[in-house]
Amino acid sequence: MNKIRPLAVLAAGVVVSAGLAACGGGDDGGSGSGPGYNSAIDKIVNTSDKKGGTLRLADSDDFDSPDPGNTYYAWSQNFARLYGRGLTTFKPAAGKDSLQVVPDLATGLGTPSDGGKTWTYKLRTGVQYDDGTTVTSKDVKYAVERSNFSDELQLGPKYFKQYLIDNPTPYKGPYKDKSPEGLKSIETPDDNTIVFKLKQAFSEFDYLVGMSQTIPVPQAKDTGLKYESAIVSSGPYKVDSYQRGKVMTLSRNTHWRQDTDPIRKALPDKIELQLKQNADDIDNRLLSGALDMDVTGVGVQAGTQAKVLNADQKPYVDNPYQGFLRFMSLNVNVKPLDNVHCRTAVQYATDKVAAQSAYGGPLAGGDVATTVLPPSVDGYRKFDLYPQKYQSAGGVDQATLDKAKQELAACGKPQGFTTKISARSDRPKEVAMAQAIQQGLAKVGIKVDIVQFPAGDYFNKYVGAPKYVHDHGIGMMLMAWAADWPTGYGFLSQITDGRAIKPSGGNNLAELNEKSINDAFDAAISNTDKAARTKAYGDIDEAIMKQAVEVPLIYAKALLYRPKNVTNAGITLGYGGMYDYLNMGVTK
Amino acid sequence: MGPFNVLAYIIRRLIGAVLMLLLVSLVTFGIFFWMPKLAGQTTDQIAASYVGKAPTAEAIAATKERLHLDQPVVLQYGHYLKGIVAGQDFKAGPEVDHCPAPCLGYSFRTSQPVLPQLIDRAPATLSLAAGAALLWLVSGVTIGVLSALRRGSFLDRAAMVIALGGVSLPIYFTGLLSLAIFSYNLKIFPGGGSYRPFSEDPLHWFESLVLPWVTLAFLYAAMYARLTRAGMLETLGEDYIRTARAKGLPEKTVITKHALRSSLTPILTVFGLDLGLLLGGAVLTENTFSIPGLGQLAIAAINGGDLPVVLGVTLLAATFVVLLNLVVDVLYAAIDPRVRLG
Amino acid sequence: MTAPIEVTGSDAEAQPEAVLAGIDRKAIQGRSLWQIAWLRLKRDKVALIGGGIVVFLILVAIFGPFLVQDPNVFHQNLNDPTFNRPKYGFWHSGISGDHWLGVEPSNGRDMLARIVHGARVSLLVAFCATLLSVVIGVVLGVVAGYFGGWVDTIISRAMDVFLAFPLLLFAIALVGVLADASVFGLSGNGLRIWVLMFVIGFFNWPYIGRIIRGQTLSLREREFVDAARSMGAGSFYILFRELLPNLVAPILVYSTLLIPTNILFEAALSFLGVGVIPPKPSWGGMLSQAVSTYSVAPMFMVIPGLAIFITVLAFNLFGDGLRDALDPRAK
Amino acid sequence: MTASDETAPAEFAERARPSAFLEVRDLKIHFPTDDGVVKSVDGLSFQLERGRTLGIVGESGSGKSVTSLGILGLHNRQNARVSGEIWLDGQELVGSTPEQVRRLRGRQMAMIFQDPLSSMHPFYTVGKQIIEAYRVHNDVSKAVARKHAIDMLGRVGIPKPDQRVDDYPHQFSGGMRQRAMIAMALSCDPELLIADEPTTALDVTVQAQILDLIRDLQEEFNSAVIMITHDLGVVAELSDDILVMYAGRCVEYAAVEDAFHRPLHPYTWGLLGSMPRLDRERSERLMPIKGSPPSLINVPDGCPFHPRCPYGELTGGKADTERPELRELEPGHKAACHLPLEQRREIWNAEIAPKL
Repeated sequence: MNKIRPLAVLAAGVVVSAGLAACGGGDDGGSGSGPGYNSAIDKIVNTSDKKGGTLRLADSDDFDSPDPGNTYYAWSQNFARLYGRGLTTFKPAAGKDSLQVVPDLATGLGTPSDGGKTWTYKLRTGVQYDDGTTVTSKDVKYAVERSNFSDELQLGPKYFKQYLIDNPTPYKGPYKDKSPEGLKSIETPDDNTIVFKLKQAFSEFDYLVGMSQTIPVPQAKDTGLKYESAIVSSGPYKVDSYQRGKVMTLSRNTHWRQDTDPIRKALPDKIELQLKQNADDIDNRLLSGALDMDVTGVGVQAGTQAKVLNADQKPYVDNPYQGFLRFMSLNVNVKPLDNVHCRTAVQYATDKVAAQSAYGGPLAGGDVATTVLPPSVDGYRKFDLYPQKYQSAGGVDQATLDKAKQELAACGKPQGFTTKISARSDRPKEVAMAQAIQQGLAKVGIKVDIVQFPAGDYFNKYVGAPKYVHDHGIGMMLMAWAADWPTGYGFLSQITDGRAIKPSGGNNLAELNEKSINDAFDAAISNTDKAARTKAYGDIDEAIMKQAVEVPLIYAKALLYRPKNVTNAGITLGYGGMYDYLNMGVTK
Repeated sequence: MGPFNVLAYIIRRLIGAVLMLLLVSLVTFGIFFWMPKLAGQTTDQIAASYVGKAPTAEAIAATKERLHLDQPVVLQYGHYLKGIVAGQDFKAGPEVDHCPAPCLGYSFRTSQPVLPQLIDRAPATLSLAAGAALLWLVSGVTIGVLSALRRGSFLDRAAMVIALGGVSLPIYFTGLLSLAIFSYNLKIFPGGGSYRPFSEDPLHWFESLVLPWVTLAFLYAAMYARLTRAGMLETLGEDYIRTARAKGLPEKTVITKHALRSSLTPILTVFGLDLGLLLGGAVLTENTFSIPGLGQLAIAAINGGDLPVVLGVTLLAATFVVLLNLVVDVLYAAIDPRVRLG
Repeated sequence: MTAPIEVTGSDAEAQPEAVLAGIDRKAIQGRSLWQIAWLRLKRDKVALIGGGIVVFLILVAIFGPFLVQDPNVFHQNLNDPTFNRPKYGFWHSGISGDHWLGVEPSNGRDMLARIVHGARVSLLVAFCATLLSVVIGVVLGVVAGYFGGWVDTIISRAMDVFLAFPLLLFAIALVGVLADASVFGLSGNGLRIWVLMFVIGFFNWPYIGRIIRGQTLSLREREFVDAARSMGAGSFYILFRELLPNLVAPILVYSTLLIPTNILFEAALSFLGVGVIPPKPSWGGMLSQAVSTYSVAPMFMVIPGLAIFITVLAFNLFGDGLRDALDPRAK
Repeated sequence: MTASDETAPAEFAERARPSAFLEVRDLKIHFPTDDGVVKSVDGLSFQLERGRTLGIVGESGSGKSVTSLGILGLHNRQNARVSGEIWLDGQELVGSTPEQVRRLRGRQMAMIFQDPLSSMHPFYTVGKQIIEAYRVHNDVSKAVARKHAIDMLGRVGIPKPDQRVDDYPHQFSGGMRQRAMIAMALSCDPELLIADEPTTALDVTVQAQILDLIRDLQEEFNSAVIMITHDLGVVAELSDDILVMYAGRCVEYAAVEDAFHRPLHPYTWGLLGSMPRLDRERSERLMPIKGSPPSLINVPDGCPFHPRCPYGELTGGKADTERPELRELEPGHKAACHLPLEQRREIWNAEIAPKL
């Protein structure tokens, strides 16, 4: 019932290995005239330049906000590019090509200076809003200010706030601070130039400005929280209406000009997004052709799975990695998991196959994971520090369990120990996963009690607040993670860098704070050599796994349905293994 | 009993209703703010729920101020009440948004005003509840009366067995079962979540509600058949029914004019209560059939700790109950001359 | 708020069928109420069957968990990983000699074991919640009915307020708020079960309270109460020695009929995700899992549904029979 | 109704047609229940002429009320077994269809019930209920019926009947309500009026008024009246004849004079003994009947009264085994007792009468 909402998907990896397609699961090509099972994973299918028609989309829920400055959902970032242009974006392509950052509102990628601490972008000339006014660099600056520094817009990421140099007196955002210069670390020497000044060298800044938060907002038109229903468009489509919980309709922005925009095709005349639709009904309509796309891109419902895997439908199905890792964090400050041997015992004894089944099996759930970085993320290196063997009847085999017991003995807990495992109460599959892990660990005497918290408060109030975790002795925490930008740094730093530990709302649930790892992150992000960075991420991954603080469970995958009517369908890994909406069109 | 008495009575009842709504909202407030504090949560922890993805200390402080969480619960409650009477201002960014009275506040999660959300969701619940109510009232009462009149017959026994079965079935089971059979296998009716507002597509509206109506009505019809039968049998045993027969009235007159009228009046009371409770959100039915009504809204709000929305729904629900009770009582007084409003 | 009418849903339902309509009641005089009730109950086959099932269910709840498999053991080899449903058995139920009621989709836990363990939770919560409702309802009902006046007004209005509350919503909110709390050294399921009992029991008392209040009102005017009062008996004595024994029959009947209501309440809370904490099985929880799988593994929905249905029906049948037999209005 | 009644040959009915206005022959009304067959009326016979009043007395549960309901056909048809004959003005009722009996109800035979509050529909005005009774048997307009209703209310002594006609039963006092009930019963000039404990629910002064009213009206309408009561005083006041019922049967039948002064059944003695008399010394005690009425499911063998009868032993065990027949011992005076007639007279004269 409850779909997984990508909390923070902005990216996935660069290396889409040959194994990826193979992992798609016995591609038999299917029958019928369709392009074939998994065909959109690494190439755009149904390519077309035919304009016209209405693209019909649906969502079982709603935006967090369609305001580009107040959204965190991956699909929303993907979708927002239809009515807004950020400085950069991901290349409209399928597979690994989609991870490439290309300029959008900017004429080229950023020019670093000052050793990577200053980034300069030039804007294209002649880009106009749907009211005919011209986009200026001040609007981009204003967009970043309002999205990162105001009290009102809280839903989006706050990376700019984290990395940009703050004013001498902390900047309070444009709603409170009405001074003309605003945030001094963003400079706009002229209407077509914008300069960002960072606290530290940051080689991957081009990815950051690819977020929807650089989509320009004219200050005069900003209405704060109400802007979501009066968005000013800089993209090929303008927002005709947005009714929360009901519908959003887009039509052509007559002031958008193809000559200013080399990456967009702008094919459909209209785009309609129905909100708060029933998930099963969305699937039925997709299959019947009454709908073109499930906009959230997290896969069909369990009940639909059997239908889409039938021979006649299978050619219209893709089974990509979603850029997520589902894993279990072991908190290093909760006894006895402060002892690496106890953590290692958990690594061996965790029944990952059961966890995989609980999450929907190899197709809807994903592949069993052994690394923190998923295969679709830049820096992924295949290794397995804690090899397990499974019995045919299910469960980890005795030899593996024996290894776990040895580790328990080394930890001084030969009889096992007791702790708690947390899961999000409104995510039944995660709760099922917790039960799978619970029964597996019981075999070596590790007794865990399941505690559940609502997803909305999971990080802010409970497992993301170290004090709460310590007070309640929650040693194991289930979570899912996808990168906020598509590199090893983007993926790993928030969950394993010691400086990402916060009193509340943190994602480093294990509270891993190893100086060597922290330093490795700093070294990597200031390194301008991309290949060197990629290697460093793999090393960091291994270093983390040696600490045994994260138990990787599955590399998430989903069964996506691609109706015949849709043209230019390709899986973008930039937004976590969903279809790229930038150039999607319809045959009728 | 003059019209002034009735008016005075209604006014008195309405004052009582307002008091009751105050109580309901106070309890809701208590559950959300007082209970967590009892359970050991700090104001910062409560506020952390509503901060967004970056709950820094300053963001939490700002949120506390924005949502008035830093004030004592009594003041917050006062603020809420003031909003209902005088409207409320909300800082939406560069400008201040004004929500006119009666203002039920803004969602903690989405920052949307609550009242439009309620108005948006109410038609779905109303469609569901009213349609089902009509169905169960007609079928339940008819079956109950027939059963009572043919007491001990095959019809009676069969109807009562089915009715007892009906009241023993959880709605989410019958709902799932009917979906599995009539929607998934036979494909006669659309599946769960296919609800469309009447204003958009009347035919689809009807189609999508048939299963929920029938499922919900089945449960209540079973209950009403039992109630009606019991009431009818009770009435048929009354002395005045014997008198009516002794007067030589035809049996039909005895049943329709004398027995039915008395036995249906208690049903009316129950009906008022049931319909009132349903209008406030048929939680289980809406959940099972994914109908975007008040019940679904409430569940989502509860799970999200979205107090203003929860308050809005509970107040609306309690209002429905109180108003329908009032209507029923006035009607009752109109039907039964022994009842005096007062 | 002044409600002129005292008939409520449960009051109206409470009206017993006029079993002996047309018969001079004195005809069967001479035997005590309990003897008559027992004689009638013995002849009521349907009620006896219901009672039999009730006894069986109670035995299952008490002893069943010792006889079945471990409800938390996974049998994933029985699962078809592509469709996440059991490989074997009709309708992909996984029913086999080893698993008489089949297995759960995806992880293959034994359904019989989960149903049996679920029965224990369901009945335990329902019984204790009923006990709580009955205690509160009887005490407040008797006090309101006996003392009348402002005491009655306050208690009656309290019942009105309870009846106007969207109870299910409050129950969910309450359970949610107490989700991670640790009270009296209880936490996890230990606490959750107590919370469930409390929430269900506390919200249901007005139904029985109203009935008892009504009965007390009429008993209060009866001669034996006057007699006791004239002999100088105190209120306490009259309440507990004179009134209460005469209320035993209705209390028994409505307690029996409240149990199935509470079973449904517990199942509804579990269905909505605020029941007992997994892996402890609950029937409502299984049904809510079945929402996503009923199209591929329908038996997973049917079995817990039937478990709830049969249990509730059995209690209703027995309760109805008991009511007919005791016929509180005949007194 | 049994099958044999419905298929009774016409000539039999012809031959059996009685001369009396009302004649009940061997009436049995049994109710099969889960607990056994309740023999509420078990072989009752009597006659009644126009203008005469028959008092039926007995304790609660002796079958008085069921008898009256049986005559009117108001017993529960679904669970009652009725046999015997009831002849009203030449028409047999037990074998008639429910519809035929219904047409007679209210018009030819009417009934006054014990509790006028519960016996009138609370939702309708008194006038409306009388009008309804009148119009069902008389094809007249509402206005005419209303006038008749006001007229009837006036005749039963309700002041300002034109105003009170629109009142609801609960707005009447107990006595007024019973008057209204009587007005309703008499609205169609019934030839047979059955009054079932008409005064029990009323206070004493009102009782007398109501009894007077019934007597006056009876004279006026020349109806036959059956007065059902457990109050011998009422019977003495109003009745010509008296029928004492015990356990669904008649144990003594006599003219009022005989019944009070020369009763021939120990049960009647008991009834007389338990009747308070104002003309006696207060110091003398009442003589209540020991024990309680028998279960109508398990009627004792032999004489049903024997477990409570102080003279049962004098029958030499006959009372325990053999059921005494109702025999005419004197002209118009019947009783069902095993004791020799002379012995009974002696006991009455020597032991009972002096104490009354």
